[in-house]
Amino acid sequence: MAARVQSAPFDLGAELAGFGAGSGAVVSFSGLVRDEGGRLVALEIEHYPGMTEKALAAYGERAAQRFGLDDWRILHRHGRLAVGEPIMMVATAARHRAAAFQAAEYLMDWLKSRAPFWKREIGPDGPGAWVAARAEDEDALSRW
Amino acid sequence: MAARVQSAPFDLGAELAGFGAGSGAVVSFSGLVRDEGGRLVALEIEHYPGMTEKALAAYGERAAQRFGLDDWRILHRHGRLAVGEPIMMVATAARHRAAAFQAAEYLMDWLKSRAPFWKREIGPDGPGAWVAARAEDEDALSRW
Amino acid sequence: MALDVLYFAWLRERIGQPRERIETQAATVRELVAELSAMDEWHAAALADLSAVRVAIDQELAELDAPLAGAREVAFFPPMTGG
Amino acid sequence: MALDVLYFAWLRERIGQPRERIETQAATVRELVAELSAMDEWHAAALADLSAVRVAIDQELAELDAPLAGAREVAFFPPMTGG
Repeated sequence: MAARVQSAPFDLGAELAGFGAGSGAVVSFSGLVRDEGGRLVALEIEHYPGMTEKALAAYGERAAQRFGLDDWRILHRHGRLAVGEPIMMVATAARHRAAAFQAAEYLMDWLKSRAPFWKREIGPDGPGAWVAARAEDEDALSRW
Repeated sequence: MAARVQSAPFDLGAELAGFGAGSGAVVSFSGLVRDEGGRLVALEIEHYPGMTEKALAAYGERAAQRFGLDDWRILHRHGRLAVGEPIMMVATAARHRAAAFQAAEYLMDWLKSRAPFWKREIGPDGPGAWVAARAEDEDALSRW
Repeated sequence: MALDVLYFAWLRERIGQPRERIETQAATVRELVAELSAMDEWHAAALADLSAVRVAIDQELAELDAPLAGAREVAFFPPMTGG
Repeated sequence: MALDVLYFAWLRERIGQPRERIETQAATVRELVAELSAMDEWHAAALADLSAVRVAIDQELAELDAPLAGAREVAFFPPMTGG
């Protein structure tokens, strides 16, 4: 049961080692920086120190209650992230797979549209556009 | 793009190392042996050598086509598995999270009810009951 | 024709063997079940409730009324419990 | 009352600073936006289209008509793009 915000890279495998022990079903999601057909060399991720940690912990606790999780973990990076690097991960552990899957999707939908992070593209020539919010991400929240 | 059946344990973290490189969204599911309130010390998993490998590969390829996956992996163990050990895993990689989540759930629904594995409980006093198929697992297939 | 017939999980236990080779003229799985059930009480008991039995022909899931023409291997087993 | 006002992402860039401390009598976020917009053209430009602006009061997401009584920190930023 932990939310973490950090600039350092993380290793998904290491984060999942021992996670969900005693539980039956473990789901993980991780997001990686895509190169967008060569347009990107990195992402710069800004966040709101203080609010971010509180928001992630609140979403995690809400998911744990709603889906009866045995355990959960949220990790999100900020700063400059090169193409191919992991941006963030969530992991959920529950007795059965349906709860673990639903909780992971719920967490992702909330993180995408309600956690205070903003992505900016860094191209070969330097900083480019701020990534626009996707209507699908906003719509995804309405299912919960 | 690989399906594997083995009796040896596996390490989820090691299996996911480098998985989905170049993709944007990676989802993994892993199933672990629960102790069922102390009733179990292990599971014994029987399978149908030959058919199992073909079935897993077929489900993987079907998911890749249907959800446009960049990569997928299925690993399922057989033999005697102690409480807490990993039973199986699936991993999916796609451009966006919706496809990666859906493909992982699709694979799990097919594996649960259509891959030729049978679980038997091993209690403190030796082999016990064969695990009965759950109606929810059969129902889950109808959504695809 | 000669068929390899395989059994898994509790069907294997009730019948007492994991596989057997038989000679049959059965046209469908259902006809094969009738022949097997007539062999002895163990086959009969294992195959009594077909709602609890699944079938594969040459390692592909099949229905009870599927034709056996050309088949080399037929397997009977309970509903799967993988994952 | 004294308020810390924070800006993130392109709002921070357009306004030219990440935070400022202001004295205000604004009763709601919307009144605060009107005061800020009157300060200079950069504030006005950044806050012109409120449909593209999200707000947090004391690090909790809030609506434009939320009351500011007791607030110490108000933040303005674009729709979030985490995950």
